Amino acid sequence: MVKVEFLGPIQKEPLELEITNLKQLADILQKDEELAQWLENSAVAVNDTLVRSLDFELKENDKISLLPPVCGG
Amino acid sequence: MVKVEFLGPIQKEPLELEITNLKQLADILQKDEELAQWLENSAVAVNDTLVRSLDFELKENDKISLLPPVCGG
Amino acid sequence: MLYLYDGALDVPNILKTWYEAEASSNYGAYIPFVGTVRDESQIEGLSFDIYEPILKSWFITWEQKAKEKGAIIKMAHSRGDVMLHESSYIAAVFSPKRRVALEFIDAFVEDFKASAPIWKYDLKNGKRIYASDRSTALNGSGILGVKK
Amino acid sequence: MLYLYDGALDVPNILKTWYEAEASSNYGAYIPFVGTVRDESQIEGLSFDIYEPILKSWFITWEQKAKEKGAIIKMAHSRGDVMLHESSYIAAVFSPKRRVALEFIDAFVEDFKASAPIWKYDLKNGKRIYASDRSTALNGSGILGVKK
Repeated sequence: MVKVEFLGPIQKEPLELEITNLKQLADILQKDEELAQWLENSAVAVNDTLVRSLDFELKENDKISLLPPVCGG
Repeated sequence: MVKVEFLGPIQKEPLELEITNLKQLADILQKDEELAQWLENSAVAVNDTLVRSLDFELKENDKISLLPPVCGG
Repeated sequence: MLYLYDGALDVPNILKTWYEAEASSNYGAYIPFVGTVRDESQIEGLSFDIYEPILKSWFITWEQKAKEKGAIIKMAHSRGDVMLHESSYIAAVFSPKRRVALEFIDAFVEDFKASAPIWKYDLKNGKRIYASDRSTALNGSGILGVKK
Repeated sequence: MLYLYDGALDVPNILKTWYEAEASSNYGAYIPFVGTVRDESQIEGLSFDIYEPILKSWFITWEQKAKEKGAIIKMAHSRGDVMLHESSYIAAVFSPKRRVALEFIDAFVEDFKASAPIWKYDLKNGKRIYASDRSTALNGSGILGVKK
């Protein structure tokens, strides 16, 4: 099982999912209409490291974070 | 009469000279061996405005300043 | 060092503390950048969310870049609400010589704006409204989106 | 504004005074540059001569350039002796947005180094030795020299 958390302005509770790669995550999240606006412009981190490709295998207990557009300062 | 002052590290007392242009000033100062090292790398101001050319007429009571290389900060 | 505070920053105190901490480190140049909330668009202030784990690792990579130049960096940022004319952000560089410091503060602040995992909200009529128009998608964003 | 002091600058106090003076001016970015005397070449400190009339007119032209960008500048400099790890120079810019401030502080500090009528001396064994190796001839220098 992996945990998925939604950061900043994405108003959504964390999910716990039985998946083994990010392609599966994309398939699941794309079915959630609330998330449509965020998937196109959010970055993805696995265990707090940004990943740039869906070709990424997940391990048990991985933490996945969605990071929408930022504006510090 | 004009007054000539030497700024910063140029160790020389001010001069009062009866001259009407900067070419005359150059002729006089070039005869001063102490100044040789400074004339090549000093800028000239007349009444606190930098001038870039010897073609500059002087008026009575003008103040001429020699400014050697700078290093503020 | 990275310092996070709840609410507005005490800018004079932070600038003084950092200056004094490096007073004997033999850096010739100290350049802080201070960001202050402007009165514009009828806001009452701004509010910030920070994702600390990734902010900290981003900051560590910049500390390493600074070290390669013989420089050090410090940064302070607010969490939560910061009202008009209060300050929410200070980034600073110390380096032996001025050119490194002048170039580094620019690159550091610009990458902060593009990469730091911080989300900004306008405070308007007591509500917290995501500043989507001023926000920048992180590098690599969109991989979960529908392929076109 | 331009401020000249005898001896070292009280950096925390100057940074605080300037910050507070512009606290309600609605500038989003404040960038001070602080120059500190480094321990190098066995010096005990530095010493400065300033020619104020031309420094003031130089500063006024930079105030005008700042105004054209919607920004303001402030500067403080020491006269006389400043010992190791003390500070002799602060230049600062305030502007509504960060890009103007980041670009302006760089151009302002660099032109200061090239153009401000200030002379620097090393303090060594109690003597004041002109820092000729670090000094820059002003634009237009040499017109009184022998034509070659």
